[in-house]
Amino acid sequence: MTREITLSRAVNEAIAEEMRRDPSIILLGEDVAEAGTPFKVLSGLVEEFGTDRIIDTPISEPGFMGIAVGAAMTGLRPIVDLMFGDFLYLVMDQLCNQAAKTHYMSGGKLNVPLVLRTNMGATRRSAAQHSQSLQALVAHIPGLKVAMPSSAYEAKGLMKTAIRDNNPVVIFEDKLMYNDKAPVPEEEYLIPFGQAHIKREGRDVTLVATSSMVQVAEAAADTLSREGISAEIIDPRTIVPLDEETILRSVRKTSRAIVIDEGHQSYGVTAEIAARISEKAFYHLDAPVIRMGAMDVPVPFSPALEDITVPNAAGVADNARKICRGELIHAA
Amino acid sequence: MTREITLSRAVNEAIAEEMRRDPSIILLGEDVAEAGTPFKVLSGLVEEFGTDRIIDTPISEPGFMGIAVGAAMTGLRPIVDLMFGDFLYLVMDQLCNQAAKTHYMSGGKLNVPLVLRTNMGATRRSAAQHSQSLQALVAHIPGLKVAMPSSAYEAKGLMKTAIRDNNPVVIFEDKLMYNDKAPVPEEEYLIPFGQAHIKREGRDVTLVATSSMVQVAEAAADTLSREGISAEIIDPRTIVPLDEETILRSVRKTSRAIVIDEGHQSYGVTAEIAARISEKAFYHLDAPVIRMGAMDVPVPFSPALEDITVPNAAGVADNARKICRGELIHAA
Amino acid sequence: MSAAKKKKHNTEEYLRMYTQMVRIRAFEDNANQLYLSAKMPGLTHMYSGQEAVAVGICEALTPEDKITSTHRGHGHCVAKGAHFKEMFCELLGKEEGYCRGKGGSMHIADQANGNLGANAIVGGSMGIATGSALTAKRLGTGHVTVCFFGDGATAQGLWYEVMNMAALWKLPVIYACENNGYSEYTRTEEIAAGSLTARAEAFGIESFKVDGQDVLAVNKLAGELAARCRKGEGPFFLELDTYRYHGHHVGDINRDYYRAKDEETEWKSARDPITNFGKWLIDQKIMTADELVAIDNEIAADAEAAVKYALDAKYPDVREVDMHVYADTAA
Amino acid sequence: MSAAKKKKHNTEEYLRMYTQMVRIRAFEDNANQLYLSAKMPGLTHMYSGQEAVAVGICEALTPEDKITSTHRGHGHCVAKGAHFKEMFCELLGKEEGYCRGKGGSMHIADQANGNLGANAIVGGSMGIATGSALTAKRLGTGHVTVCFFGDGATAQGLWYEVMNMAALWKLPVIYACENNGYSEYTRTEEIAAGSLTARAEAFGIESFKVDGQDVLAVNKLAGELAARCRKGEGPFFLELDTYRYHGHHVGDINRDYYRAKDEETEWKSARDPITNFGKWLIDQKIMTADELVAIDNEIAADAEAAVKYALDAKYPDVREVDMHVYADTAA
Ligand SMILES: Cc1ncc(C[n+]2csc(CCOP(=O)(O)OP(=O)(O)O)c2C)c(N)n1
Ligand SMILES: Cc1ncc(C[n+]2csc(CCOP(=O)(O)OP(=O)(O)O)c2C)c(N)n1
Ligand SMILES: [Mg+2]
Ligand SMILES: [Mg+2]
Repeated sequence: MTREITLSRAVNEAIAEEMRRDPSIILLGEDVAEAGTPFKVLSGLVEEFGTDRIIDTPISEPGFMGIAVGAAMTGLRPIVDLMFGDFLYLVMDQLCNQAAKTHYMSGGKLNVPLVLRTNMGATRRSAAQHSQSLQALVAHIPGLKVAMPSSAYEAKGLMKTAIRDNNPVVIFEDKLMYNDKAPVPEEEYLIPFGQAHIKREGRDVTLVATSSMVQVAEAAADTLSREGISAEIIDPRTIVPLDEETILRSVRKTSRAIVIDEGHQSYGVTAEIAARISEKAFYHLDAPVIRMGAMDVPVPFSPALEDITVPNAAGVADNARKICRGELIHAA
Repeated sequence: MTREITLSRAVNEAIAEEMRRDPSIILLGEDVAEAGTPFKVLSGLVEEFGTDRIIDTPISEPGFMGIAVGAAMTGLRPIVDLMFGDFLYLVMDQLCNQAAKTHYMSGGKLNVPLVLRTNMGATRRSAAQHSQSLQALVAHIPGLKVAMPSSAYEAKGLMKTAIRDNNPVVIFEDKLMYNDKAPVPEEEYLIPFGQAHIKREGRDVTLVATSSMVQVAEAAADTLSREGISAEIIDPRTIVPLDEETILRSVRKTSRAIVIDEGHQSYGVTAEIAARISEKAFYHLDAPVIRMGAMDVPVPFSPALEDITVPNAAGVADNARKICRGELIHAA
Repeated sequence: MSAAKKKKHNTEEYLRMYTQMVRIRAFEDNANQLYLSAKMPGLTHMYSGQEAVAVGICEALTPEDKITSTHRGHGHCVAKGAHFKEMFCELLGKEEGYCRGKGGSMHIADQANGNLGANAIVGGSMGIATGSALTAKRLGTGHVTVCFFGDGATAQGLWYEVMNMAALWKLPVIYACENNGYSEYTRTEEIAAGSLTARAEAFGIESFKVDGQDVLAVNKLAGELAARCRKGEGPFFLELDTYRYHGHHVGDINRDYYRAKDEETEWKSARDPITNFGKWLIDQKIMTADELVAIDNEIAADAEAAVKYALDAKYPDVREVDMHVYADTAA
Repeated sequence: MSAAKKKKHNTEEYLRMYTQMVRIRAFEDNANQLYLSAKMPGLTHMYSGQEAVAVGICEALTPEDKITSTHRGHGHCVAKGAHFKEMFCELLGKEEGYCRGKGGSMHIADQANGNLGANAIVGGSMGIATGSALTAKRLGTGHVTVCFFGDGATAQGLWYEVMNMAALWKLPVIYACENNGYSEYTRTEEIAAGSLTARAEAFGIESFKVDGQDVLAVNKLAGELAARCRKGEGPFFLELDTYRYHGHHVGDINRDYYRAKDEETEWKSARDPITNFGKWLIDQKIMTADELVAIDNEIAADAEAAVKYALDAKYPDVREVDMHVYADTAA
């Protein structure tokens, strides 16, 4: 049987393995060295690779993001550690105006092989500036790839692929999943980008879910299966590139789809995936595609409010039941 | 007959009228005073309102955006002039972590009444960092409102409403439309947010188009009408709040929809609108909703390439013909 | 003012400063306890040890003057005049909190007393404070704005942008850097090249370094600078040497790997702002030891009562979740 | 080195500097002409007047040393070794351009000669340059990176962030501020408080002010600093006083409202870097006036030929539009 390790450990292993393999990889961010990040994900790396390669930075997100872009253009392969996904706003210029466009603007002559690892996820009582899930923002920008691991297994395999990719890649880890364990092989493996994972096969409804929403979908699927509804769960794993084919194949089979993502619903990830399904599996759909994103509100601090802002298993099961029973969700 | 003025003039008038009405309004940005902005949109304002209210800033987008947030929280009503929409990335933290969330995080006690006026639009040979249409990014963030005027008439009416709104509002002007004229009444008027405009009535297909894409849709509709296809054009005018009802009413009538926006297609504005139509007018649709955004590529400089990255009238007409004829656009 | 009156006046001021410092300490001790006993959601950053900074400065301000605060913001909030009850309610996510529970520790604001809010983005409030000063100048209110931030925040580019504009436009803003020697788990020397005061001076901003554990020194300087701001002589920069007693946040318990126990003991025993000011008050015969203990006890009781109240208070109704996303606009 | 050899050596260097400055001027004159005759798409920012900065610095660098450039980047590009043909092709959006026409004037890059690219975000390349220096340090290449930017760009917070890190990590980077007195239509005094050199010095960065119209002075200083960078003594800051002859961009023709004609005339007649250096070469008997004219003419002919070539060259195939969004990754 494969050993089980935490998502945190999986990320750590992926980075350590790649850094052993390729001396041009460096990692930089706040409190990444001795402290190993506040989430302790990187503990031990500085002991092995030293402070020349595991680099503590001042609290200068735009600055060290820019430095990473320049380092990537000239021969290093930097991993940028952005402590909270909410700080993405601070690095957007360097990420989207510089990193994402350099290869194209140079006519293919300059490369920017860098990884921006950051996190997402609410319900940690961290309030509006430490709880956002901003994957939609970067997914919109051509030139960036975007990975959203849903377990320790994906976290390791996607991180290794990201590090070897010659493009800027943004990886969102769910900060509530760092201690979640999953089977992770001892042997090396990589997970190719643009290949969705059929997490569970099913007949009646397709649940397309990203990151921790895969767990939510699984819990819903368990409930549904007890009621005789068979849900198929698709984890895109990367939203750019998006494995449209696997999603469409599933929906053509089940004729029903629910798309679940923890970013805000409006103008978010669920919109893109739902729109593609509605367009390209139009004649196979028995019911409208249902979108379940986070509520369009800043994340509230109060525990009484925060939990209801994100999709949960009961809500997914409920929606699945409704479309499977042919109930009109909206007076459409 | 109403006089015709340029979009540029309309914006200028709106700001001047509001500044005369309300002394708490200030405007700040780069080269806004004597120079009246590089696009000359604000010419004359500093002569009337002085440098205390029309304020030239250093090239410090995050800084003056932050200053505007603080000024708005304490009694002024700032208009921030962001010279190019591409610089939005630089102000995202102050706009999205601060301005957008302050009212909510303070439990409704602090307000941030500010307007961020900026622009969008490619085909000006300005290359990848001066041509982006980034409305989708801000539309995703709860707490912001987003307006996209499609003519001088809208530009004036929406700007006045934005200035009076007690929330942060982002207005995207199409920089290629500054010299386009439209009839604009001499009398004061405001255009309420969240009220789409039925630009043209039609039977066969609904074209939902934002900003300059309304012109594209009109050109397409002209062509189509000569072929006996009657297109209805809906201009949402604000994408947050979005007037879903008017759009759905139209689609329920025509049974077909094309959504056109100049932002990148993937994870963009067309996704949200198409997803909502597909979900909420599902049983009325005769064909999949077609999305036409800009290509998912950084905007190329070369004239030979740039023009083909954005939706055009021929393309819209083509797609409209196809769905009206019942051709399957995708092997769906 | 007669000498007697002046003495009376000063005594009142001293008492307020002492009281406010003790109130901050009491608030934090209770907040820490709430966390350790798992009664507080999330986590929070303790201000204990830095009391003389917030109190010395805020006592030099009027209620209409503004401050912006940080992730380590309880001290600023108390010092600017907030009440325990609404603060604890906020920390516990209750409806009666200053922000109806929506903000929590990192976003607590008290608009009525001029506190524009804590901020969970390091440096995030530097623009806001400067903008608040722009309002004061434009409307001629005579209000001063103090922007509190940590040594770590000086690494944020935003600061240099707004200092430049504040200097160009002569805005009534005081940038107050609480240099507690650390940002998270990193020593200031490791992340700050050169000199902080020189950075502000390079923009033509008059700068000062002061012992942040000495409430009287802080208060005196802050008073002078606030007055000069009101005369249009701002902006100013203030670097205050201080120390945080707890970890970076309440959960940062084992910190030997980045900070020596001895160093902590040294600051706590030799440089505690409350102990030292208390001693001074006794030395100067302004207060007796017993009087101070009475104050301490009363505040402790107040804090305890507020905690109890907050624990029992109700959460906001779930229907509040999508209220306050947008402010109403008069038609 | 014998005196004769040294003289010869210097003569070659002088000649290269003269030639490179004239090449920049010729390039810009042609680019301006292309714009005025509506043959160039978009708009562009002329470097004319600032030639001694780019040439003085780049002649102190090796081809492996790196530079980052700005929206006003043709001068840097030529100075770092680029060819007219590929440059004009790029400005005209042709396939044979340095960036296959995808970048244009504001994004022209010439990786082979160490030019990491122009940048249309003011200050946008400050991080890139610093990162390039990090690469040099980490890989021990001994390369220096020069970060060119304008006076206006000093208002971007990014600069302070990367200066701090460059200083902490002792990176081999030279920040070269071309102070041409204006950012767009605004005088530098109106947007820059205090002193630029003091701003860098506050981070412990050694700073220099130099006459940017004097190619020899610039070259000498740049040579010394590059050598010191290679020895691990970087970073450095350089403020170069200079002037742009044209408007902010080619379309900025009527500029009386922000800049006096007299001022322009004064700089052009008294401080032109090419004229003055040419005079010096003649005075020193290094070159004759005729020899210089011959050089000028040859370069003019080269430029004209390159323009003609570029005008006739073909555009990229439309199928290129979605190429180069992503780089390939070896499996
Ligand atoms: C933009 C940003 N980057 C990083 C963080 C994470 N963080 C929170 S507090 C902190 C250290 C701040 O240090 P300092 O400014 O000295 O304040 P102190 O905690 O010492 O009071 C960091 C890095 C953050 N909240 N915001
Ligand atoms: C972030 C950003 N803000 C504004 C602009 C618009 N802009 C282009 S050049 C320029 C002035 C730059 O001045 P300076 O740095 O002195 O360079 P110069 O043009 O004088 O060479 C401005 C404001 C921009 N391109 N990028
Ligand atoms: Mg600190
Ligand atoms: Mg300049």
